[in-house]
Amino acid sequence: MLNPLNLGLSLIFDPLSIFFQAVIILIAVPAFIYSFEYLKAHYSSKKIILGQVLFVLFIVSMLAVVSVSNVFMFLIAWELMSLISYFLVTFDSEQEKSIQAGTIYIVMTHIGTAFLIAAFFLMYKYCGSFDFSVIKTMLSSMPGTEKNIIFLLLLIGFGTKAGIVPLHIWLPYAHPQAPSHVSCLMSGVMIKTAIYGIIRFIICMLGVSSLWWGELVIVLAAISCLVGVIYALMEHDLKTLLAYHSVENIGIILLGIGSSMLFIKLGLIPLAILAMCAGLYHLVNHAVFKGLLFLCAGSVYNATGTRDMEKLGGLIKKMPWTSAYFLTGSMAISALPPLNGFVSEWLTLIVLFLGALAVTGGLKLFLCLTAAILALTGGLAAACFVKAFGITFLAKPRSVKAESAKECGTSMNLGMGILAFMTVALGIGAAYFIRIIAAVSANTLGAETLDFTLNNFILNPLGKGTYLSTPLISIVFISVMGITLFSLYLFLGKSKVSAGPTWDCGYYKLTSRNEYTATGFSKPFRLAFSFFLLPYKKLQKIKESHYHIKSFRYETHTTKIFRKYFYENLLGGVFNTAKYMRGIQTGSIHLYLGYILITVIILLIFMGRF
Amino acid sequence: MELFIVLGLLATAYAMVSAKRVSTLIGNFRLQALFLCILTLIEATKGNHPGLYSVSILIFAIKVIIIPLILFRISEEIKVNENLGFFIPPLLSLIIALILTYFSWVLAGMVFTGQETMLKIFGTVSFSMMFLGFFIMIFRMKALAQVIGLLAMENGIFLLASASSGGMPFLVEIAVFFDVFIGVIILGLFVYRINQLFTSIDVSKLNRLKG
Amino acid sequence: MEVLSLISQTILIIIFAPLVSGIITKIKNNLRFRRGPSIFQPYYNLAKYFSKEAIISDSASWIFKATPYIVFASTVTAVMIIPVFIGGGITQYIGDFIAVIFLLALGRFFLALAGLDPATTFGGMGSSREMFISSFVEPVAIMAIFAAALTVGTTNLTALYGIGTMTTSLILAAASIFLITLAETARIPIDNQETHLELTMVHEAMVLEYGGRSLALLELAAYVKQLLFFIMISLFILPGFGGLLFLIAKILVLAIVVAFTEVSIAKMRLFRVVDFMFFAGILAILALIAIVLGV
Amino acid sequence: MQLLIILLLLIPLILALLSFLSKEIKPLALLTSLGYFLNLILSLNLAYQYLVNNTPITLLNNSIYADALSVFFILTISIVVFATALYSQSYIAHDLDQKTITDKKANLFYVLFNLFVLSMLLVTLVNNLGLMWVAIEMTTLVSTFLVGFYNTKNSVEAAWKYIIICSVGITLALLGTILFSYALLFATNTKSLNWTDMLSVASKLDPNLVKIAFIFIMVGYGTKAGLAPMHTWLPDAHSQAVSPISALLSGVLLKTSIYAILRYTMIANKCLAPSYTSNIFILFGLLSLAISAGFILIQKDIKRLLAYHSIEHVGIIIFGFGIGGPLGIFGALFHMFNHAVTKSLLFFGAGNITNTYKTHNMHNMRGVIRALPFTGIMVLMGTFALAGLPPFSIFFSEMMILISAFTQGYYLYSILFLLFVTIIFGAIIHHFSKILFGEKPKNIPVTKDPLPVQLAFVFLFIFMLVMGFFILEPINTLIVSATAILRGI
Repeated sequence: MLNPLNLGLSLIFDPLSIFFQAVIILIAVPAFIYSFEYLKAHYSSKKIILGQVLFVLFIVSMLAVVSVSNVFMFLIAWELMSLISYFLVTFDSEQEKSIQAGTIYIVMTHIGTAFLIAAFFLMYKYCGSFDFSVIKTMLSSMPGTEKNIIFLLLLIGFGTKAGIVPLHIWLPYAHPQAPSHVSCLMSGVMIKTAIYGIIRFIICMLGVSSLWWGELVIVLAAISCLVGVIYALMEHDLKTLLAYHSVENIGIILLGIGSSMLFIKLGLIPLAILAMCAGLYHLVNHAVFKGLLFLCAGSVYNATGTRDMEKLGGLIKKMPWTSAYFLTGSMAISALPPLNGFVSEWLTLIVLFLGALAVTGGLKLFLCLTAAILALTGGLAAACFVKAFGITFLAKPRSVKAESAKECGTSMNLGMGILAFMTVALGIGAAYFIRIIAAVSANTLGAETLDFTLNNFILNPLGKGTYLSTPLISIVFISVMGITLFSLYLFLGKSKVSAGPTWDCGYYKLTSRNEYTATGFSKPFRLAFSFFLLPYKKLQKIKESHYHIKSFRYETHTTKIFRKYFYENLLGGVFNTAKYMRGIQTGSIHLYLGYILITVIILLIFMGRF
Repeated sequence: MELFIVLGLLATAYAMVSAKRVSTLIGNFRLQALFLCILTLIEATKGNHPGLYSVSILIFAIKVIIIPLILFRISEEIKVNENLGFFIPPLLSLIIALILTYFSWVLAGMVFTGQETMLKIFGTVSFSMMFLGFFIMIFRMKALAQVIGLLAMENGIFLLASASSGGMPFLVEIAVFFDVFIGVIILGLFVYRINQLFTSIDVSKLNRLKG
Repeated sequence: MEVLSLISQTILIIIFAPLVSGIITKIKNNLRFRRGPSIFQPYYNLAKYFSKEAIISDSASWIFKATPYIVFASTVTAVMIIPVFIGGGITQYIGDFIAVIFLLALGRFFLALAGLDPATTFGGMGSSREMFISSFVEPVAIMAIFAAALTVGTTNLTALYGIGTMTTSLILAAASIFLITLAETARIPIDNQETHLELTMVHEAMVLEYGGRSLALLELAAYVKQLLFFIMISLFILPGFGGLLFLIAKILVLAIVVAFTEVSIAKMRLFRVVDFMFFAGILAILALIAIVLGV
Repeated sequence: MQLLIILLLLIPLILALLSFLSKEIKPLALLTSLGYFLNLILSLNLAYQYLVNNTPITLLNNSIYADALSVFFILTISIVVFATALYSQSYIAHDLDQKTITDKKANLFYVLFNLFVLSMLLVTLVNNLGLMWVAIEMTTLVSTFLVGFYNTKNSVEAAWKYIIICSVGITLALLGTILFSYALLFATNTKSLNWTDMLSVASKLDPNLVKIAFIFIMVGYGTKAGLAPMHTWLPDAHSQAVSPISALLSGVLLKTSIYAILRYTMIANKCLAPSYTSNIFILFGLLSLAISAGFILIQKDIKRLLAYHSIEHVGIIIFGFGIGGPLGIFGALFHMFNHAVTKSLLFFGAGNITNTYKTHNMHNMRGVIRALPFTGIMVLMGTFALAGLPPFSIFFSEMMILISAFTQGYYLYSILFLLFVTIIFGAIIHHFSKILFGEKPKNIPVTKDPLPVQLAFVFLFIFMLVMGFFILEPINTLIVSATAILRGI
């Protein structure tokens, strides 16, 4: 007899897997190029080798996750991926923060995995096999209750990895703490493997059996969007901010996927394909622009040694390339035309619209409100990135470190450049890519391929007379700009511009202390969402003597309600239970002997029950 | 005859429970061992199990003579406070002992279903001896009391073995005796060490390791 | 041919956009029993700005310089999508209703960045407030647009021409868009175009550091955006009547309503804006409910 | 074959005699390592021979009986003992250097060590259940001295608790043994304590009697195996013992008691409905998991932490046996092997760490990877293995047990199992990431591990890692046949 689990390395190469493999490689290559110089700036040569080995292993493990065709192998690859990324999160192993982040990360991941294990083994119980295809055929005859339970288990399990609110708490710790090229991969790709899991296990294998599945996913996605972006707005740490945006974007992706689930159940297959297409397209886009942004944040960290936006500023002049890349990424993530984020967000809105058109009653309203939340998210994201880009790169430097920043070298620039190029290309060439992704989605849903484009330039989802063409927008935009410039020059001549100091209202000198701060920028939002953020202040008077106050120290914080009211209570409960439990082991040998006697007597009394 | 001896065994067990001083405890234990030895001898004379002669000699040598001697020596040498140290008062101890004996009766009833009453009584007494030994280990503070409690448990089991199936195979019997003997010596050594390090053999003071 | 008419339509809108603003100012002043400037005053202003020299802060970067062009271009691109006299054809291929919102967001994004660029407190404050307000505008806009689009079955604006009747939902959506317009065009009660007072400034704070040609372009873009919103509202109200004269009439009515509003109510505190937008949102939701109920 | 077994038992005996007679420590230590290397080869050979013949080996008039289960245990013991012998070589040398122990004491260590191994091997080989009891009691008596080796207050206290509690437990087991023997006498009128005799007529035994007897066996040997709530001696003894001995205690001693329980389980299962033993197993397994989870969470002492982990893993093993099914029992046996290997490795690591940092308190340990690079990495790997992450072998055995639990519909138990394992996972990662990472204190020198220690680590690590990818064929086949035996096929 061989190994009782019958493990073999069987791979699957259907369009869905290939799609995810492509995304992984797409992001991994630039990140790898970037890493050479980035690592050199921080670590010893021994550690660089370790880092690169881990990095490659990380990529391989992610590829394995999306390639295996056996549930148990999937589980192994999944855990390996978590383990390797844990090592990468704790790469700066001297820092307490890294250790803490790593612990939170891997524990949360493991909790998620526990749910996955339960789901997988429940599946195994009914199917008697770990093979994807066997499970798929066997699951069709599964009773509804079990299906619902498996669905919920899978959703929680994958949701933890994806960072769905309220399971997102590890993201803002782990992503910023890893080296930037790793954060790029973690945020860009790793959390997407959870989306892969949701598509593969829930949509492909389990099959959507109730309407509320899709609705639940959409609601969770909408909450994730909002919560993610609101937390991001409050954040001053560049990488933490980006990490919260990952929560938001996972929400947007899941809006697509969730709608797809909804439409599958409703029998609207073309719409389901379109919805999944929107989700997958946003997945690629988010991978690209979030990767880009993390790399840029890494460059900033490299150049200035800080990630705190309040200490940055004016970098656009010191680091022109990085700032240009960051701007590209910011525009894409804020869904500004003609970049890729815009197209996928537009597509998601269209999906919701077409869905609302096709369904009736409360569901119609539900989808419209979801669209509104998506739009709100978009607006808040734009605000957040105005803050992120504006405070970090524009105006005057706020610290000496920022003042002495230098542009990063070729390899880092190349890494960022590739991703920036892809950001633009995915936006302009949207029609071309969407055609491919539509084929992937159709294949995943087992339906005929649909084309959502008019030609290679114009999108036309489901032929409802709705069009979008990023190339046309770009052409119009650029020609309007060109014509304006040209005609102004033609009629009015060269513009007369002279440089001077910023108007200081008669105050003698404006310094960087007079600039608007990130905290100030987000204050309106903090107040508007105070019911959720629960902000509090700390005012400390630093006194020289009893009468004279030398200075004030003012801090404002927000309460992370999920952490405070859920996780801390949970953890506290577990710890308290453990502390009470200590009473068992008091050190008294008499008590210990007593346990044995009592055990014997109880077992003898209840013997019949066993 | 056997019945009297068996009841004697039970009586010594109760005497051990109510004993307040280390020397009383050891004395009672010796008495118990002696009863056991006589019982084994009676079984041997019945001729069913010839190995029992040597076993009874072994009991006499080890349990009646050597072990009590060792224990007495220890208690003299380390000049312990004679008081055993009670967690619960003697009266309550006796009540609990009675409950344990009743429990033993029930247990013996379950073990020896459909057997002659004599066997049931044997069973009750041996279970009682065991549980009372256990009781002494739990509720008496002195290290020596625990050693004796353990030996009393052993006695109970020995009684059960000889009553139910005429004792264990000879080789096993010897090996068990050997083990018990070595065990007592090792325990004795540790009693010395505890006395050395903790300046008392009150094991309730051994509570440095917890949590 | 189609392209040519599209371009001429766009140019017409650009040309007439300042006039609408002039008219509103005139009406406002008349309502206050003042004479007010001529309705062509915006043109005079623009002309002056165009000819003026500009001083650019030395802490500003290329973003600051490029922003006017980007804002202008994005607004004009949005205009191109809106059907005015001509619709369908090439305009509809550029994008739809939703794309208009996103194009305007593009301009706003850069404007907000430009506000932060010259290292002044005012600019940053303006940016912060602008982004704050606009982030609440967007969901309402999307819901209103959805309400309209659900009525016609597509987000393609041209289709709005196709229906000749008013529905409850369209009216509600138009009302909600009107409230948005107030916010987007820096009108009372959200913003005040007429003052440069630190506490109330939003739009003006962002463009405070601008001068000369750049300022002219920004102002022009603002006028165009205003007209764009007016046209959008008029598309919602009695959409079937698409004639040019009728359109002008509708815009004039809107101008009067805006002027009345501005004169009759006071500016809100910044944080009341959320409530204001919530109200607009409720209107939009009502529009959606109307559609669900089939009224 | 018979010769092999005799040799297996002779080697520790000879080594014990040699240690008793010899005065020189260094050659003795080397000789011990060599001896156990030989032992390892012999046991591999035994496994091979067994696989070829596939019949139980009997010796000395059927009083020594080795089937697949025994051979599997012997192999496990040999592997761990060899690594321990290697490790103790430098551990004792270090203690001698530090003058914590004298030469005489080092000699004593080796005498006891060898006797300890001998008694453990005996447990797995004897057919007579009474003698098995004697052998297990012998392991207690011998190892008590090794627990109280340093003669400090703590270690003497631990040793006292160890010997008293285990002796009481063992006494209860003796009672169980006698009841089994009475059941046999009562049913068939034959008087025997041989396991084979008992098994052959097991179905005729009085079920009620067997039920009572099994409870005494379970509590009795369970005490020695470290099942909650009889586990109380375990953290004390394991934390106070000499580190190589902690590895042996945790790695294999606990398992020999489980071996004894298993032997009785086979008899009981033939006589009773299997649900009886399996329910008791599951109860004890989950209780052990729950209690260890709580204590692991708030533990400060590194060796106590590992000791509580042993309770957890014994719980998992017993849970696995309770769940049953081919996969469950396979998993439990496999887990036994994995835990033996991994836990020994970690105790070695903990020994090195406590030697370097001169404390057991984890709050005072930082930056172990910096201070002890090799040990640090090994402990890191061991931690993840112990926590149950792939590619390390424990993951696979845990999963097998879980799969079996799920497929048999023990949902509640499975969920509880998952819950406790997850809590423990969090706790162990929390503790170990704190001590392994970070900056090392200034006063701690960077220490390179001596060669034997490295060898011991690598030896165990290979098993830990390789078994994650594929279960080595002899072990696989052994476990498969042992599973068949346990299931009574």
